[in-house]
Amino acid sequence: MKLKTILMGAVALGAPASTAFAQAEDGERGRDGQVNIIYWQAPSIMNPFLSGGTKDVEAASLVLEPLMRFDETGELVPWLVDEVPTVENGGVSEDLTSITYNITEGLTWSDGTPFTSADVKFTYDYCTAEGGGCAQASKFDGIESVETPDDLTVVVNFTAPQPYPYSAFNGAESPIIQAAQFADCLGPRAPECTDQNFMPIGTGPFVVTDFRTNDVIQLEANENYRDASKPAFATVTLKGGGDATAAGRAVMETGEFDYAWNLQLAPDVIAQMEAGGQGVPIAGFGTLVERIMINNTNPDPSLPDDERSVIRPHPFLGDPAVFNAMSMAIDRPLLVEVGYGQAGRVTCNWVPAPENYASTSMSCDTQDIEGANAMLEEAGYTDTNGDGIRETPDGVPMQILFQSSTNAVRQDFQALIKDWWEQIGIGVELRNVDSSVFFGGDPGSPDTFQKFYADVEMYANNFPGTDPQAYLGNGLCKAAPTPDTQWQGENISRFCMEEYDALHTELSQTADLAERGRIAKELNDMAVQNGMMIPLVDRGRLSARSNTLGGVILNTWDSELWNAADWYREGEDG
Amino acid sequence: MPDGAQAVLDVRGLQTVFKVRGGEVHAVNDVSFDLKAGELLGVVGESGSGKSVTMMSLLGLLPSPPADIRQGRVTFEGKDLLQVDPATLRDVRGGRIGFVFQDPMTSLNPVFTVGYQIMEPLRSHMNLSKSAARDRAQELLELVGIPSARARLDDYPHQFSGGMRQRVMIAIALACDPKVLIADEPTTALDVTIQAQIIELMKDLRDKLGMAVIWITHDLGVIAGIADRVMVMYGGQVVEQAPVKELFGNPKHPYTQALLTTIPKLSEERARRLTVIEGQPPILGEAPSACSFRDRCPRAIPICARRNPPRFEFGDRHDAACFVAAEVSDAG
Amino acid sequence: MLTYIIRRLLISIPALLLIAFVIFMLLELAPGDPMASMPLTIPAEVKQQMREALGLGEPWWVRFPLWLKQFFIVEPAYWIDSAFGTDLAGGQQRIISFQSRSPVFDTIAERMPQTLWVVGMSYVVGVAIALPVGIISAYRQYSVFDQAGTFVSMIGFSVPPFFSGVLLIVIFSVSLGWLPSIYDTTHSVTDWDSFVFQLRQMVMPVMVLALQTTAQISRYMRAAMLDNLGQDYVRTARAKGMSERIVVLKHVLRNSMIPVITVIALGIPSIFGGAIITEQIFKVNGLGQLLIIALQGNDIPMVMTLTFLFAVLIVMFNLIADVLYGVFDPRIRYD
Amino acid sequence: MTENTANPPLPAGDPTAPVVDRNQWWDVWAQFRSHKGAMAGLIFLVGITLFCLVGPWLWGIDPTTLDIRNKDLRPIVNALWGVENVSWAHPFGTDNLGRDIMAQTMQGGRISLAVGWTAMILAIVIGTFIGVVAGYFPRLDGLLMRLTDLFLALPLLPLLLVMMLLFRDPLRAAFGPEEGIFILIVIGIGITSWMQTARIVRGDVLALKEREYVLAARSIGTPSRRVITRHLLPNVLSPIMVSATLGLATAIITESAVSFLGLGFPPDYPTWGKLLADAVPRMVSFPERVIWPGLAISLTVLAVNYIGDGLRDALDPRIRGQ
Amino acid sequence: MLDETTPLVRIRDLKMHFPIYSGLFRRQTGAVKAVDGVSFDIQRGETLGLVGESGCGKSTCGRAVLRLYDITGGAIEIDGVEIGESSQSDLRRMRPTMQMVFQDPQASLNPRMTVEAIIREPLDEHTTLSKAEKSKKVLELMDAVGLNRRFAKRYPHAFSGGQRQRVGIARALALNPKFIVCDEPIAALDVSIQAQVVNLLEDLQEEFGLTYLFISHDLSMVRHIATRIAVMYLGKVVELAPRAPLYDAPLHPYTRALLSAVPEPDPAKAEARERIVLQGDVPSPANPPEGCNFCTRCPAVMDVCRRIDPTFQEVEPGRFVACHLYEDHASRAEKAEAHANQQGSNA
Repeated sequence: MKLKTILMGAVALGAPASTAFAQAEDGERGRDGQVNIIYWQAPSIMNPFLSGGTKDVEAASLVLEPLMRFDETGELVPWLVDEVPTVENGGVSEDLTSITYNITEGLTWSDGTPFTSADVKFTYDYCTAEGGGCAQASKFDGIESVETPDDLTVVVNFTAPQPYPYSAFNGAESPIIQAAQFADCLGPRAPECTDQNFMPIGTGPFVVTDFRTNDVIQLEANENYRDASKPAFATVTLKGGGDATAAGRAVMETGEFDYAWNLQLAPDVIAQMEAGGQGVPIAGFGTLVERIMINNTNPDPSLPDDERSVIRPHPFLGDPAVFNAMSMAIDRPLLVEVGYGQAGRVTCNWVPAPENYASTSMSCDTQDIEGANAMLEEAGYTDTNGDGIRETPDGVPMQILFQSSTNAVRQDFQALIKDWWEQIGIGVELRNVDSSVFFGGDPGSPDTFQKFYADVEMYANNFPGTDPQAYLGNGLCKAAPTPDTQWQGENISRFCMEEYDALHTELSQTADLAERGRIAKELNDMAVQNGMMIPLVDRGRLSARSNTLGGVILNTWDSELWNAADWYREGEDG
Repeated sequence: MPDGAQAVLDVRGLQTVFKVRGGEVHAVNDVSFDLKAGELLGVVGESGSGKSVTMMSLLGLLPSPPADIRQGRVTFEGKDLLQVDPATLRDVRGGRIGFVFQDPMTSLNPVFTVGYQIMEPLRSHMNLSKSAARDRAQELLELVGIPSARARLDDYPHQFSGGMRQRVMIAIALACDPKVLIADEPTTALDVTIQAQIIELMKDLRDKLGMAVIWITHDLGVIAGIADRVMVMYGGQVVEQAPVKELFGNPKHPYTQALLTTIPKLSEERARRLTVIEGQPPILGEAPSACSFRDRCPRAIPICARRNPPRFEFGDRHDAACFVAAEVSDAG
Repeated sequence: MLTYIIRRLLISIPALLLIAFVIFMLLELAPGDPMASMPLTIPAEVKQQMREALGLGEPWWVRFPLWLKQFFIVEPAYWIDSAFGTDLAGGQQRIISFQSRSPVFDTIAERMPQTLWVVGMSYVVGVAIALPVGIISAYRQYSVFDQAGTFVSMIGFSVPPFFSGVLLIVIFSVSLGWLPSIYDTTHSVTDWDSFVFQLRQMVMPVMVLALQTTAQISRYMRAAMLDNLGQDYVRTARAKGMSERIVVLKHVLRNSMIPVITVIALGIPSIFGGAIITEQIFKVNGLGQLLIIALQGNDIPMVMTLTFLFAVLIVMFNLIADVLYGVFDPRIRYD
Repeated sequence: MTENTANPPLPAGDPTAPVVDRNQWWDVWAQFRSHKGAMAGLIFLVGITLFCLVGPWLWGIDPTTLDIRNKDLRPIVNALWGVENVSWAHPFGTDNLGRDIMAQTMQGGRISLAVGWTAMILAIVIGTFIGVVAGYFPRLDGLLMRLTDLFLALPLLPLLLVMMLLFRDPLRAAFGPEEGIFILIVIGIGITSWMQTARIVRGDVLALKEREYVLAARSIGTPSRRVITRHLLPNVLSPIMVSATLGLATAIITESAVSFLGLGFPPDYPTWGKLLADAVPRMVSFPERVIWPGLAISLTVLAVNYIGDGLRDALDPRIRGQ
Repeated sequence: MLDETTPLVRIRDLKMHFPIYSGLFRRQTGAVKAVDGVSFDIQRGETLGLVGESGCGKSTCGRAVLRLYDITGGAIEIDGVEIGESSQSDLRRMRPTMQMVFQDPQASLNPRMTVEAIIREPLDEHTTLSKAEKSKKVLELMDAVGLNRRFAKRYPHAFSGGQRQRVGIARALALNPKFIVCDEPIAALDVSIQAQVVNLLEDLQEEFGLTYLFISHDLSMVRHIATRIAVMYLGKVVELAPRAPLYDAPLHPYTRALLSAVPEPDPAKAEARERIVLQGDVPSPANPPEGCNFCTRCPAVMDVCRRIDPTFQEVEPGRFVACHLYEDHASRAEKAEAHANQQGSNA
């Protein structure tokens, strides 16, 4: 199987990184000319604080950099600072209420001015300014103040102890912007600063020369980049638009592009493209889990908004016999084979990684239709009218609406799962919604995954960085989207358990890593076993690079372009 | 009358067939006639009698398919127009033989100026320069009696009235001093007062320019006023041919006779009933093997149903295709 | 003629206002929210503030006239300012895209070149092929050429571009490697080589689109030619001894072009509307793709502006078509 | 030669028996039959319609049945390239989830054709109604033609999106998920494609209105209602039928484009457009999966177009007369 | 029942103007005066010929008389009923009395209806006969106009021009009308067929006691069929007289010119004839000349003609003419004065 080699390749690329770096360090900046990157979702803005879209965040990461990044293993690595502040090295205060960053000396912005702690503080001010609509505002939650004792020191003070103090200023979603450039763009004026938002000044390896929204971004090497031999490429073209198939084809079959982002394609399609010989797929695993969310409320369209999506329980999906049977009926290995191949693996967990937090208590590798049928039968769900669909003891037919976003692999999954569920006597109606609408969070649309006007829905979600505390917070009662919150909220299932809430509070007060791991695993199991979701596949991120593009290290914890400074052109034989 | 003058146009045995779905229409059958220099030949017949088709066949103006000229010889200036190459035929058309059509409303190209349309044949047949052609066009418009001719050269056909348009058509036909002018029902679409104007004009022009004219019409009144000689057509054939006075005074063919009596005359006392030719014109499905008028003929005899009558001579340039008139015995 | 044009222009004003209103209300009815692409982590009240900042808090009867003012007064003012260095606009609020936060018209202007290059060129190519095909098909009605032309143009009409486009890519980009599969919108023509490159990257999208244009226009051309070939004046031209070439290419063509030119003119707005699917397949990121992305992102100002611009063009080219009719057909004199 | 060549030959046989003229539709049919392309098109259209209507009933395999262990079967290709052990259980092969492609093509055809026909009929009905009313009643003409312009200026996609969002749930509740979407798509296509018909019909009605037989009907005292139904409608039938064939083709194409953009039917509800769009990414590996729906769409549209061409000729008395 | 001596049709000052709109706001800027103040009577059983050149308004006049148009002004009285102002629904009840035969037998028959259906249409609209009765009536009508009953189920395209015109006549006869407007019924027919149709019309008139308004441009044919003749020029009747005096001694210069322009189908007489060839074209009815409409082409034009429109008056019993040549001096002077006053007041 070719895909095996991809993974091997990816791992292999990670391992001899030092040689790659060595090779890259040899030459002058800009020696390798042009690199072409294709994102099938076109970036619309270069300011991650004004857009939550991955495409925008990643495009911006070529220019804007955070203080620290997550590397390909999910570990924090210092980027603009000297070292990762910890309690051990005194960077984090013992009471977990403040963290101190020491900025590396001599850093400059691409316009040549020095990078100082004032810029970091400004970034905080910018995102927390009234009316600015900062998309990353939650990263700055709990921060009391940001102090700048001197040009190279930043102290972040928290209102309460923070066991995980790294969410602000770290990772691609929270980079540092230049105070001088954005000074006039605070608050409500933020969206109007077109030049700033399209051509931000950064510390990264590249600077924007031409930005065409939703189309193409052209960049050139940052003359003031801290490493004189980097980046190896003089110019970058980041093309957007089209579809994943075309992007994969452009890298692996026609060789027009060097790097294609996030190819959500069936394994046989990827394999076919790889046969084109111009490039290879690369994959890496993170915390992304494809799952089926179970609606804990009653989505009957005849009910008013409040009752429909919040208050009234679902007529049968709340019964463990039902959701367990539904889970048992699913042949997860087959799903992996059909949808992701080697870029996916079976998972029974909400939090599949990192190892410290990944539960191992559950197993769901094998499909058991008979068992599921028996379980339903036993719980009193029988087909009383002989139409092939079971009824609940109160006579409600077990007919469900199963929605997902529009995506070839998801539609295949929907078809397969529908087939299996119908074998256990649950009638399924499928619906697919365009992803921009589905994930849009638009309170006006009935089709968002948050409104969840369906019985079950399938999508994937993950968390940035390596700490699952906030992610596990998605299971809290108060996080349920309701009409009162403009349908905003992360607890899509409206899952609500007092025990869970209590345990989560405990997690947020625990600093010990092992203990945090234990609690997190318990939370994970609690949510899955009580009908919040049916996890399906732990999805790897699959991208593609040209055979001649060296230095690529696929990183699922940060921007895929996190180390674009290290990219270089390999010889034709490479 | 230029009796004995040389024939400028000589047509022999012309046969034209239209192919239609499920068969053929024999529109013109064995038509022969000649035209002397300076002569005005009137051709009379009802619609479908083949008079227009005959004239268009002469110059290859029928679209083919469906038209197919099966047989015949058309001698003009020593050449057989049915055999010559297309380029020569084009030179004859418009250059040596002019054509005026029935409907002046549709026969002029609506998107070109009148001047352009007159100059077009001048430039291609006579190789005149643009300004010379323009001068000549102006002359022609003056000739056909269009006031302020120079200015009107730049007008479009729709800016002219029907009579004026027909004058323009005549000017185009006369552009290259043709030897023969064929006028296909030139006044049918016009009002009587305008028709009178055009008839007067044509008479003048013929006298002035001395060309031979073929005038096709269904109106015996028009013919009587201007023609030297008349040819009557029926069912795709020539049934009678005679000098004009002879024809009107002494018609031989029953069809001609009937035709002359059916028309109410302005100057005669009103009859209680009009004379009527009963029945309908024939269908020209196949080559005739009998007299095509026999079904409507009050004097038909058995032989008329068996043979197609040839043209019998009745004295001075007068012939008619009728057994009865020729007093052929019914024995055959 | 002038009165006619002025009159038509006057009539189009209420028509356009009505169209603008209908489009506005359509989008109003559509449950769209510009905050759609914002992550869930943004607190609801912040989103509400952002919504108000975008002017969404007001009822439609406030926003519609405001929008009209922006479209008809402010935007042209900015345009004049940038062209002549004046300062008419005086820093008034322009129409801002919800997605990119940049002025909508700037984005549209940015997209115009590739749309014109590809879709416009395909229209030109399509028409250039269609006219001779239509002429020959009509002149040789029911000939082999006519039959083949009919067949090919119908194929062009019946094959969806998302199929023919990908097929071309598979053949010419993947298998043969002759042509690029992805259109480079930043490419600028400076010398011969870059011109050749531009041609190469245009070939496939242009052909896919031109096939459809050709299919339609050649049918119109054929029908118009057939109509005119049977007219009396054709016989007159032949009787004047004109060669077939002049008869067909001058007399008949000139008349046949009258209806065809209006059809061509009426088709021009579709250039600006872009060819959504073809643009998507070849990544031409023109106006069509802009519309789709804006629709998906609930970028109401962008959708509104694009669709209305499109409506303006349709109305305008309707007028142009009528005027052209008058110009090419001397029989038609308005007034 | 002027007209009037058509004199009725006296029919042979019983001279007192009433002569029933060949209905002129018989003439139309005779002319139509002589158009080879149109006949081929008609035969194909009837064939494919039967294939889609009767096919599933005979074939008996449900298009949504998954048979994952038999996925990616391609008997035709295998047979062509000489691979042994070709299984003909699925003659067109199966897709990547083991669904029978022939059954899907049949089912997809049912929907695509149904969408095409209904949308076309809707467009024709609206277009004819507006066209006739505008042409016949001068008072309404200006208003209706402005309305036509308005619809011409309305973009299809935003309209469909908006309709989708506004009416999907009520329609789903009332008619079920597939039928609801079906109604939406049909209406969406229908109300954005009637304008050409309306314009053509209006033009023809304006011309016909001045014809003497309409005047004759008015001189008899026939009310407008019956003038329209008796004298105008039958005589604008030929342009209507021609635009109907074009409309059918356009509706099928539009549905496929809408499917391609992901706005169409539920994912397990195949249409030709969706089958084609789904197969495009695997075009190189499994070209036959593109070919079946692609051929079905193209040939149907081609057939319908040829039928339209044939009808145009057959309904044109000038051509028919030849 | 009205007494037999009152005219069946009485037209007074009939006007049919078609407005012309122009300018920016489509104001009415003028009118095509297709029929501009026409008056005549038609007695029961007679045929009034209406002649004139194309565009003179004779067809419009015929249609206006039957109220196929909403007329601009004037009175139309048919069989004692004033219909000038009637609504179309009231007119519907009057329709059986008055019928029309059209010019183009091809265009006046719906190509998609059988002959039977065409002839039956008036019966469907106005009678409550059973189907069988209607069929019987249709066949009788076909007999009456000389159409073979066997062809009842055929479509118009299968008939020749003359036969089609018979169908049109049968349709007009279906409701036993009293008055028929024949609008150029023979203009589109071949010479040999024209006579058939004219004879048929005459026979029917005799049989059913019909009254005709016979519109034609063919003066010879009108002379044959009409008892009295009205000559129209540019929307107005210029002369109205019984047949014999009109043809023998036309009064109006236009009538004279018109008659002299008719070709004489006898070469001997044709040569001898003195023809009056009118110069120029008919002016546009949208923009008629001032004074007498004919003044631009009249061979006997006088000064007064260019200023004053002559009145239509009876110069001899039964002979009406609108020409200054026949106005007595007194009335002319009076009019001139009135005209001058008018000019003066305008100035």
